[in-house]
Amino acid sequence: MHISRRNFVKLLGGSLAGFAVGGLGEALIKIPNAVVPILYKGPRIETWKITTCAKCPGHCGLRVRMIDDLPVQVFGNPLSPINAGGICPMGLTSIQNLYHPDRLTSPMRKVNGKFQKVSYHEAYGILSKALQDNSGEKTAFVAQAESDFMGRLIHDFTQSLKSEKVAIDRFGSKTVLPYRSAADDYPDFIDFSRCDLIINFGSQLTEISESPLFFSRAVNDLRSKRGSIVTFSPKLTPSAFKSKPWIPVLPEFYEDVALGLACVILNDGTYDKGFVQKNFNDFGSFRQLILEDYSPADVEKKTGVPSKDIIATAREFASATSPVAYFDESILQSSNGTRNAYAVLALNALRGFSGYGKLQTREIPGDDKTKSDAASASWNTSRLIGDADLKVLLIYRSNFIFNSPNSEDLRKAISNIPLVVSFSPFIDETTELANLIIPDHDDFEKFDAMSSTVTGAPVVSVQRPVVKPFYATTHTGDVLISLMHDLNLSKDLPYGNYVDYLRANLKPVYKHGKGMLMAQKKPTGLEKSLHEAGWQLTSYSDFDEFWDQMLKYGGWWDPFPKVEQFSPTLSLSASQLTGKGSASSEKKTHDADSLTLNIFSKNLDYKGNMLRNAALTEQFGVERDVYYDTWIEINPNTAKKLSVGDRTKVRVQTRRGSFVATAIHNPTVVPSNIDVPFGLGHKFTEKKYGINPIDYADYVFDEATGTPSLSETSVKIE
Amino acid sequence: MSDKKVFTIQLITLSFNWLLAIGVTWWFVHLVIIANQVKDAQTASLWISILAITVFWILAGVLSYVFFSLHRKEA
Amino acid sequence: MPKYGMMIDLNKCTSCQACVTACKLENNVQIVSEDDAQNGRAMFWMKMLTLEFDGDYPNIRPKALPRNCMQCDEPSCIKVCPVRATYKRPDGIVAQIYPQCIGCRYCMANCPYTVKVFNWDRQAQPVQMEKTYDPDVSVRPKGVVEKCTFCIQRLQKASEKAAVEHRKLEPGDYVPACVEVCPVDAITFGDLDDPKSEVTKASRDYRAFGLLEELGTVPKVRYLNAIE
Amino acid sequence: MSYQDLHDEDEVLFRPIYQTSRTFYVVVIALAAVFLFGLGCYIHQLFYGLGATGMDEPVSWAFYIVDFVFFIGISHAGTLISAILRLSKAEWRRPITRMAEVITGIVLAIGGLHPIIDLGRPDRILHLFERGRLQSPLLWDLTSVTAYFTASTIYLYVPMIPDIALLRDRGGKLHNFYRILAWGYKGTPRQKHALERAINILMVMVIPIAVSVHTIIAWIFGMTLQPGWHSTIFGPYFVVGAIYSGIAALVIVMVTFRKIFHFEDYLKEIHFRYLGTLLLVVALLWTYFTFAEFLTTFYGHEPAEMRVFLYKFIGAYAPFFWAMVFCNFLLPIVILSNKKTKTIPGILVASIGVVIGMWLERLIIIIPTLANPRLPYPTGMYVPSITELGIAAAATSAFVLGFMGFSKLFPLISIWETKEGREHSIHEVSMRLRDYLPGQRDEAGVEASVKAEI
Repeated sequence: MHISRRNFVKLLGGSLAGFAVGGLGEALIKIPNAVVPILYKGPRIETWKITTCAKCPGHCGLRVRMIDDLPVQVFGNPLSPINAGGICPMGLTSIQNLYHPDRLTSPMRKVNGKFQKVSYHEAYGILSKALQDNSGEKTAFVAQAESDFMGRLIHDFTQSLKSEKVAIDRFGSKTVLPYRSAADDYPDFIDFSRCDLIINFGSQLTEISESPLFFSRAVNDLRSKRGSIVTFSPKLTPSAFKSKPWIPVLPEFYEDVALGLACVILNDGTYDKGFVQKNFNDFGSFRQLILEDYSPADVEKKTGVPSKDIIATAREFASATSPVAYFDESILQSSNGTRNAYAVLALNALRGFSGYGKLQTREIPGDDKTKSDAASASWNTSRLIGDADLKVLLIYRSNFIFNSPNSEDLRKAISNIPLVVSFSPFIDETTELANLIIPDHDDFEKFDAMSSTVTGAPVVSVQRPVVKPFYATTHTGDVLISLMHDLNLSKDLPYGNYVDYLRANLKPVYKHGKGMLMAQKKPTGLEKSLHEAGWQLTSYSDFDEFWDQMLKYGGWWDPFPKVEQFSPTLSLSASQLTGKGSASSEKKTHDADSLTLNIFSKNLDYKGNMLRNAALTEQFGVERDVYYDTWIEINPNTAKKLSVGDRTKVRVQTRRGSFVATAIHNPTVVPSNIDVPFGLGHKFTEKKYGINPIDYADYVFDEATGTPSLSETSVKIE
Repeated sequence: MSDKKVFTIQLITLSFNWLLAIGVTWWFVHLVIIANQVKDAQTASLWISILAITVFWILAGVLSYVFFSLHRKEA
Repeated sequence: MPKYGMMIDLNKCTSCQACVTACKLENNVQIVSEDDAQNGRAMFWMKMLTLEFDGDYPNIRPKALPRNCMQCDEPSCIKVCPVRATYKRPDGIVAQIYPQCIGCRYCMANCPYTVKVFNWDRQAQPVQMEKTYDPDVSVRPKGVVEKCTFCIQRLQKASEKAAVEHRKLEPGDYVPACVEVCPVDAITFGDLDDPKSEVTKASRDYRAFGLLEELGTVPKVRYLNAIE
Repeated sequence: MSYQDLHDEDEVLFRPIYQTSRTFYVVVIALAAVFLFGLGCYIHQLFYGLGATGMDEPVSWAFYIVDFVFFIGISHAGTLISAILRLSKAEWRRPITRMAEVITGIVLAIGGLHPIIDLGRPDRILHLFERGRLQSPLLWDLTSVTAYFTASTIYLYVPMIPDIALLRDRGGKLHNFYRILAWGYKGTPRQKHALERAINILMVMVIPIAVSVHTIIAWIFGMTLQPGWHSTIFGPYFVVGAIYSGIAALVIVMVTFRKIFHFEDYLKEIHFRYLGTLLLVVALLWTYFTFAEFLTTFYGHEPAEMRVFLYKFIGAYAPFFWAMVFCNFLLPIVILSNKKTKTIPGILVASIGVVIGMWLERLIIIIPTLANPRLPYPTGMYVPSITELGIAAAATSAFVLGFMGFSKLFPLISIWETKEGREHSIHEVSMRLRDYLPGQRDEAGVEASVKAEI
């Protein structure tokens, strides 16, 4: 399809005229640089390609606008069941990373503290030799892989190296841990077809969650169906706008609030007696503990949450048909994170997890396994500190130095490791410390696949290269697979490269023949009944065709999955709930007079990796009219007490240091909190914009998962 | 400098004022025509033009009156 | 002739700012330097605006809304433009002719919504921005005022396509970038003269309101209040 | 009477043209340096863009427009005052009018350039001519400023012709220059008559033009919908403010030249006292307008208006606002209403205060409104950049340079009017006075005075 060729001729004419008139050394209309060569050479053909976004756990479908085979714009894929045509700022700007001037163009090796370009063979040789010499516990792998297939490959790889030291950071993976240790199953999704109440503990559903775009729509649907959301969170985030009521509470008190809610329900006797009898081991002692220690009045004293809110919320929870007490990774961002999760699990159990759903059959191989494997792994990046055995550290796209409050210690620990290999396509805070970089392709240059069940249906999204790799980069999956071949680590490798690996893993999806490609809207009526009678919705004669179609349409999903009620068996001991005996059991109580630094995240940045992006960096503070700088938000009443004016510079003092930021009055901020956004302060931009607030946070972690607490730092304002 | 030369220069300077008046007139007529073409603010353009053109013509007229009165031969 | 208008449902809006980003990228809006941005020269045609805070803490909600050009039916900006650089098209879109603008900024001073932005200077753009410029949109030079045009290049494309296919422009053929990307379909766009269009239906909703309607600018971008 | 024998008793008025001191050159060089610096600033702005200024969003008009309004306001000194005084036959006007008219000419040229300096694309200025849109107040403004400039230049030039003729007859290096400009004036009764008639037409015409100029400048703001600008009082308010600052500027110029060129004999204390009285009257008028403007705003208490109002009264612009109140209200009224302080230095102080105060007033009118848009955007404080300050300094130095240049070419005080006053007016005024008084009807006297007027 020829598009606006005429416009271009016009543009060219305009610019020539501009040069002729002479606009003070500048053309009247400037043609984009990227366009000029194509304007002369290319036929200006516009095409669209479908792929999948891998910037966050959401896996939204993307439509990429290509002009003469170069991607220029990205929009949402309307046929994707996850985002239905919508797209978030991160996805929109993801294409900028492809053209980013800071991208690594070839493997790099650090010689005398400086990176030098090396050939892939040399870099690969160093890595493979090091792994040959240091298998087993001498090798560790830190990864942030939103693709579960990649996560699984990494897991297979470390397993074949016989190393237990693997930390694969997927959004869901840490959330699985509490489920694994307190229950025997993990829910696949919130069943929005039934659910009428969500009690949300700190999750930023519409911003940073398992699938922000799906949740955005689901939350709106829920509200339009007169369902409601109650949010407990330390900040009124855009996700919490949608809830009624929003109850401000710090993450460290989620546990008490959840158990307080449970107490009311136990008192009222409105819990699901059948479920607790069958599936809640040792329910009696649980009941006793709750009734003794967690009366609403006690909880109010401890957390500052009004007991009438607790009682009202609990009664709402008890009377809802299919309520969900929801939590995700953000609940772990507290010293008692896992206990918070246990408490919420217990609360859910009182209503029999009735809002959660579970897929009956799983045709997607990757998803479940990674989650369970990640759950069993107890190793996390904090264990790097003081690990003298470690000889090789592999890092895949994780920027944990930026995300961790103990970055200084981590830096020291990493500097003691002889070989640190990073697969990041960019230099970031963590990659800076590597000795060897074998850069991965950009997301628009590589094959990958992700599966997801968040919509209530199994979805496999495929990422395909819309453009050939620009530089001498290598798919990390290919590197790992060829390492496994060369090191003879795994006897039986039915695949030669990562694409083969994906194909092998997607065979089951092809075989069972259910579901459809993302080639049309969700079928209804006749098609639905035909499908239920066993007809295939999309036809493909063999696997190769299936695979080609997958690439063309961007994925596969099953619009009519077999779904069952999620009903796990719980075994929660009193010590799990109260944390007796653990270091953090000495609980603080809510103190309205001291100020707490609350680090909040925005949907423009996922795990501190996106602000390399010029457009997002500029946009980061746009709704507060702060640009390229960190700001703090403060309640006007608190500000008045501290005599801090609106939009004035203040010095924020924590135990670890102090920084200067613009104070902005915001009446939605909790009076005892100072809110500061996370994401700025990267050192990899040309100029450092703002500060990284996590560098000023106390070293407080959730013990089980190693998640840093983001809101337990006391702070002073000057 | 001869009287004729001086007179010519004086005439030229005076003609600048007329040039201005005629220029302004031409300009306003042009603007009114354009306004009429694009059907946008015609009446406003018309009235403002009439007002402005009159002012400039009167000014040029007054100056010319002075010029020619001063140069008139004494009877 | 259609009359394009937009309804933004604040009940659906999640303040995700995708429209802000999409607008910036679709229209090749300049990314200004750090100093310029901090001096209030950041250029956004679409911006999140917190109008007010409803209620008392903690039952407080910001009334945040995406604010682009209101595309007034009685625009105050075109009245004062001395060179017809900004004008209203027959289809109701208030557009700006960049090569004609002399940069007097009178339209900015007279816009009650403060939606127009000025190219105070021209900074070198990040490479990744330049490479992903929308090839259908010209890049504005320094010294001119620019504004939201309802992605007029998309209308151009859609009508050219429709002409090639020998058909009339249909609803849905043309939507601005902000409408296309909105994850929750909070923005409805269409022909206000068509009584059956979605946007007309939405504009009759009891929740509908326009910003500063009392000024008589007759904004064609209007909002649906959030249900509380 | 022949014009040749005019020279001796008013010789002091010719002296500045023929004698140039060393200080003059030093001052010229210093001012030229300032002007060149400003020019450099503008060239920088031309290439860099308006980013070189301190303007931002939403304060998209600032220093240049403030200066524009201010300078055009000053320009009312001249022509309007001289026309009104001439029209009202105030005899003490004679040594004043020329200077007043020169102020108008120079300041209009400078002020009129400011909107062009303010343009983002000055290279496209011709678009105004090619595709201008007459509904825009900016074009009204362009027209009226051009008309005012033409009218006031003619109004300056025509009454100057007899003086140029005097200079021509004195000979010297610039003989031909004066010969061209004198338009063959020889002082014949007929020529005198034509000249007087032209002056009469012009002074009637120039008053509405002058009033329209400042009204239209006020309308640039008044026609918008912005809080603090959208006000019906703005036209007359700006005109009063313009006359106010104009008189003050005139006083400053008069005192300066009186001192430098020893015009004590011509610019007597009585002139200043009269001007002081005029200044006092206009000060009260201005105060009345200001009060009316703010009281209605405050009483109406519309939120958007109140934001601007409070920004001025207690907000970021409070220092400027109260400084303005001091300079424009307290200082002149206290000085001018007290006989002891109503001396030349006192009036000078009051005038300087008024000029500063009126500049602040323009600042206070323009920026707080832009800084407080109707929708709640957070805005910072506007701070002018060096470029803007440089150009403002250059504009001021251009004003002084222009005056200095003028003083080297033409007499600063109208010689023939002084002469005329001396020779005819004493008789004419006494005749007129006699007319006013009861019981002294003298038909012949009335006739004579009427004749003299025409």
